[in-house]
Amino acid sequence: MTATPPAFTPPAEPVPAHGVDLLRDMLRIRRFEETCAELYSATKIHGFLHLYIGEEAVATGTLRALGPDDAIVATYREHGHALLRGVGAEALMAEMFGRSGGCCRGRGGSMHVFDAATRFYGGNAIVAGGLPIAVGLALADRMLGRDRVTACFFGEGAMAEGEFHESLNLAALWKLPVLFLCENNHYAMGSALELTESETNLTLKAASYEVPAWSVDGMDVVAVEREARRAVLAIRGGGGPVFLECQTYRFRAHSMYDPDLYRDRAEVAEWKEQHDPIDLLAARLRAQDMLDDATLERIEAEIAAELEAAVAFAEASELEPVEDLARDVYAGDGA
Amino acid sequence: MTATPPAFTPPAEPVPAHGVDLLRDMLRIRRFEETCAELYSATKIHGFLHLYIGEEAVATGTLRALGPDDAIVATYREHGHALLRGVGAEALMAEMFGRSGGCCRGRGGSMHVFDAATRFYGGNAIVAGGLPIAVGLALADRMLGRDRVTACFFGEGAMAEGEFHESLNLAALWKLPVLFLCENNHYAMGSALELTESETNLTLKAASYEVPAWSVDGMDVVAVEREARRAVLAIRGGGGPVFLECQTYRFRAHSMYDPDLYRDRAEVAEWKEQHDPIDLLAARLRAQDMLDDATLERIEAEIAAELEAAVAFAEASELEPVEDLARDVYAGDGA
Amino acid sequence: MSTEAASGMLTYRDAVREAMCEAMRADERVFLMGEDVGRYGGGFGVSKGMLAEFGPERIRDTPLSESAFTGAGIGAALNGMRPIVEIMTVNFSLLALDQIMNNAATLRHMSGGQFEIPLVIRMCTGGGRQLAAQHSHSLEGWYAHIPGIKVLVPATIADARGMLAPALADPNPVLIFEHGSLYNTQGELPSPPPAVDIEHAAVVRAGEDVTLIAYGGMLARTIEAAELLAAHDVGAEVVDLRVLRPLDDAGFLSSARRTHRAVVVDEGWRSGSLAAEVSARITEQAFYDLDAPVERVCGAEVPTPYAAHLEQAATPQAATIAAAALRTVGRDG
Amino acid sequence: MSTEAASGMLTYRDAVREAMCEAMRADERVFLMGEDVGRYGGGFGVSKGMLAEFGPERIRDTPLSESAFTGAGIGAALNGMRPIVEIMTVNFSLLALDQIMNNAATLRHMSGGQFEIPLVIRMCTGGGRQLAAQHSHSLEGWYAHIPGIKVLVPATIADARGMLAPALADPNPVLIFEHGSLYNTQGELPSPPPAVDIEHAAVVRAGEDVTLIAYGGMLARTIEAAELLAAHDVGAEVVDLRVLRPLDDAGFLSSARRTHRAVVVDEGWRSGSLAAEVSARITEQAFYDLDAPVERVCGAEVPTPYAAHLEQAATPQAATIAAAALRTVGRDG
Ligand SMILES: Cc1ncc(C[n+]2csc(CCOP(=O)(O)OP(=O)(O)O)c2C)c(N)n1
Ligand SMILES: Cc1ncc(C[n+]2csc(CCOP(=O)(O)OP(=O)(O)O)c2C)c(N)n1
Ligand SMILES: [Mg+2]
Ligand SMILES: [Mg+2]
Repeated sequence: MTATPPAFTPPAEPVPAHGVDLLRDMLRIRRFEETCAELYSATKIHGFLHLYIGEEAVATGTLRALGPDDAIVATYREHGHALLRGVGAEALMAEMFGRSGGCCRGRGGSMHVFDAATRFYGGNAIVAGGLPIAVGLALADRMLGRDRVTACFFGEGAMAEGEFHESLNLAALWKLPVLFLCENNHYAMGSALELTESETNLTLKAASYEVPAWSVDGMDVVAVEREARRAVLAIRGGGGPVFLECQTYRFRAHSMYDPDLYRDRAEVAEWKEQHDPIDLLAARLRAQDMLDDATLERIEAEIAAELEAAVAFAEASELEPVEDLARDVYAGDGA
Repeated sequence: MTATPPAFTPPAEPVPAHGVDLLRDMLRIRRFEETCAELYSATKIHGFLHLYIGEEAVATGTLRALGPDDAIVATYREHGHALLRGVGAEALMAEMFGRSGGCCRGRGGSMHVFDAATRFYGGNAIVAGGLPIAVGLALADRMLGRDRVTACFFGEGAMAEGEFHESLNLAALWKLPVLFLCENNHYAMGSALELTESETNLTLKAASYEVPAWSVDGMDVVAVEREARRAVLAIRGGGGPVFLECQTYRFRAHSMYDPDLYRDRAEVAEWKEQHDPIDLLAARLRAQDMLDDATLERIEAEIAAELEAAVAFAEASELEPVEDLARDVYAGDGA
Repeated sequence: MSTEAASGMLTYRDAVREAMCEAMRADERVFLMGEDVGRYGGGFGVSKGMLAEFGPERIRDTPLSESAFTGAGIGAALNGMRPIVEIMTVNFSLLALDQIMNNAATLRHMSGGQFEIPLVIRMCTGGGRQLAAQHSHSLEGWYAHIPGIKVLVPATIADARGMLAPALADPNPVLIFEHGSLYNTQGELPSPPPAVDIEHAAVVRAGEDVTLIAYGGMLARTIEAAELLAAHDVGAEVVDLRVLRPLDDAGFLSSARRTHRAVVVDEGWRSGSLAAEVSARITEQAFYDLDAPVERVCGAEVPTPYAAHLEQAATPQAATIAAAALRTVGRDG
Repeated sequence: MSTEAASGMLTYRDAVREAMCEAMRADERVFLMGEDVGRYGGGFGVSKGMLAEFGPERIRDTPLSESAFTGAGIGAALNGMRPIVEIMTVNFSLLALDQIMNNAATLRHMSGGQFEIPLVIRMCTGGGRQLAAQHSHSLEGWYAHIPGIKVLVPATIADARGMLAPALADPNPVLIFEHGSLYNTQGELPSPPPAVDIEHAAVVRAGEDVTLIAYGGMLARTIEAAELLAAHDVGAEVVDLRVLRPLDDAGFLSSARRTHRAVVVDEGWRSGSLAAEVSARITEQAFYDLDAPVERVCGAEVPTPYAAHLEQAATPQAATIAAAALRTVGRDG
């Protein structure tokens, strides 16, 4: 077994008052993506599709720590982040369908979700390619005297890329308000972390830039939110960037193309059965009498309705006119 | 003052028996480069010319630790390394003159000295561009079961480039026999280290790859040789790469184009007066009765003769025929 | 081993894999290195099963670090090995471009001919699979600008199978671009597979009226266009460039001189495309033989959109190729 | 400020600096970022003195990390700033190419038009100074292949002074290539300096017999060639392309249609050069007006050698340009 589940102490703290909201957020991601997987098989969605199932606590906990003026830079595994950030399920689903009603009018697809209104800067399919952009967003905020944080998500695989290092150095040197969020799901496609990094303690790499860095159990949404808030507080205080590693696991294959032959079945099973962030939170909520069957059913029903509407919207959405092909290659020549 | 001279304890150890050889090596570099500077002013040498004056102890000490089968990858500041490695002063000088008698037949110039016979792989003018090549050279040696080390020189400025990190990770992950030699002269062109790295303790960066890393006073040639031997021994033992930081200082400007306005005069003066590696070694040799004026004069005379011959050779060397312009763009179509 | 030709169906993907396996069996110095070539079997499944046969030293998974592992390929080639570096897709090769242009392509000349760099770099290229703007580039023509490297574009099963061996035997760095939409195509090859050269363009269909010049992912639809043209009584000769650097001028000029008309098809963006180079060369060397201006049918100048209908509109199609050919013969189609 | 034209001599270097200073004084959002732009004054001295006036926040020295600071420029441009990123030389821009092609050029289209990226990237380009293979590339024509960016090549003091303002005002990423051999050239400019556009090619010398098309570092020697041709009684019209992307077709086509002959001059390697694109466009749009094939005079296909005589042989010279022009008029020179 290469990806050992987190060795964090079991959560002692009580689930906070908004615990059910956290559960709803995670469920929205999961059901959205399950629907996507079905629609992919039904050839409604095409191209590469990377699912976040299993990792929901990371986006859910971290995004709660951000305000509406903060910015987000994500990866190709970003449906969940976009959804929780406020990109509507309809616009998101229509994007996957390649329709004009999509948040990028069908030009981006699953890997390239953008939303200027919520300061959601993608959706980058070049591993580590978003990090320099996050640095620049934060630089602008600093130079313009704005009190904003840029949260930059990336996988642990991105940390082998030179751009990770260059970006950390720049952000640290200039004390920029960037929250570097490593979604360590232990694999980069088929490559386990210990086969791609000589030093697998990832926080040491951030520390070698004097960036405060720590890890959290990425399957415990309450802990993720708590640590993300700590990090954001430190950043808003002007202390420069923070690196937060969220240890997590993807329950599905890397993408819909991946037969997932490189992971031990037992390993996958253990993570799914014992570390599902939704199950874990639900159990804690029930134990604290914050959740009952009726509530859960209501939430599921609401989500199902939301998704049904999203799919209907996507199905009904028009294709972009072919004459608009070259639109928006340059600003100023738009239709 | 930004570049504080090394805080190493004063050398207690006696200079070893070959101390005069070390002095001669350093003097060869210095006189060669002083000659180059003159020839540049006399418009015999063109393009960019980066002098190593002040840093001679680094190449001198480290190259002593290598065997004839080992490989070297250097930077554009590599005349000294080439000279001591065995590229003749004549071929080296003719290269600077752009003549057919040059080690690269005039195609490389000052920044691109290569010599297959001594396994001298350049001469790279892209900062950090040589590091991946060094990794590959070592990889081949490992795969072919050869007991060889690849020594890779680079400036501290190169450590901000992504390629440095990617290369360290590869070498460490695969336990390759690479000696990473950081020539930390405290400036990358006009940029002092603390203005370009958030964490100026460079060994921490190597350590974040689990690469054994330490620093040495790069103005003390005896110490440099000792530490380089330690490093090479560890590498030959199969322990994987080592990172050795040599703290040094360039006494001249970055290149012949540089008016050197970014360094404090007092700082430069202090380094020159109190840390000149040649002066320091000469003083120790004299204190140990290993050097007298006559010996020094003889060495200087030998070097002067060598250089005179080199310049004469370069002057006399033919230009490559223009018809051969496209020669050696591809193997197999050579004249 | 029998010299008699048996035959068998295989995919383009299989052809590349077989070529690699053969090379690795024959020469200990050959190894494959890249992201996920081992346990995963390659981003596009090309190296599936090779780890089991050759082990992790020779089927070498790398971290995500295109610049370093490409540079490591250069270093290993300089030092006695015959590396095959796989860059998962051409889009990621931009991260390794400094190593390719400033080292692989340059070291030999810059050193006055002291070094050989028998390195092969393979990449998946091209669009057509709804992978959107960052995963759909066709940059092989762009790479062909760089002196010091060779650029191969196998468009057929035979070339996918046959080009690797001469590429590995070549003392120069060779880039091989495999079009992603070809991996699943099938074809038959005699056994042993025929040797191919990596110097010449090939006439893959004869015709008298117009020369259609294509390569890689566009070859099949160019042949399709030739068939559409046949229905219009226009005889189209189809040339597969096969090698983009150095270009085999004679390979397309003799045809263009004979038909007096040429259409160059290129999936890459039109401005600065390889098609522009081919067009310029035809003009330079066969101007007085031309009855019509050389036409180009290229990729639209947009970052490739995700939506299928837009991506299709951005890419040369058999119908647009045929229409261009009809223009050269003075007809509207 | 007087609107009357006074005049003053200045270098190309001064012109770029003045343009930057003016922009920074006028707009707080403009800042300069790159390696050694501050304390060192710029690798080629372009920003000398600017740190003193604008301070280290706005004249921002970066570590050696081309990809990150170029990407940071993109991010800053997305978020309200008007960054000028200086990449010391085009050779190092390869390290930032992923950011340029996959982000700067692409984000707008890929997001369905949601973002503007008012970013200017300046670089020094070209050879001619014996800097050898890794420091002498002419890649501006190559960059012009990329949709989503604009590519400017100021060849004159007026353009060096004038192009920055419209580039900064442009909501698209704009790359400006300054030829290293031009920095020390001198010229006179009225005060205030004339506004220039970044859309059109310019006819800089009139002539009837042949059109010489050039840009950047090759413009001066193309004009020299025109003078050589005058001595042969050949009237050469010289067109300065000025903008390599989007190319101003009309700017060179009308001249070529009139003279019926064209020579395209390009310091870049010949295969896949910008000159090929210009040649192809002339053929496509003015074929029936041509009396001779379009000629190209390009850089030799070698990594630039250090030795002066070899470098010179690798680069278009006035004499070789003139010889090509003479061929187009059917004379041997
Ligand atoms: C520069 C680059 N190289 C390779 C790829 C192909 N690729 C896509 S995702 C991926 C793995 C990334 O792993 P990680 O960063 O851990 O993110 P995860 O997919 O696990 O969320 C790879 C190799 C890419 N998209 N970009
Ligand atoms: C990739 C790259 N970027 C920029 C440059 C321009 N440049 C040449 S040397 C240099 C400084 C390098 O400093 P360092 O690595 O410390 O070496 P030193 O010159 O001090 O020996 C710079 C910025 C370059 N050659 N390569
Ligand atoms: Mg991962
Ligand atoms: Mg330095």
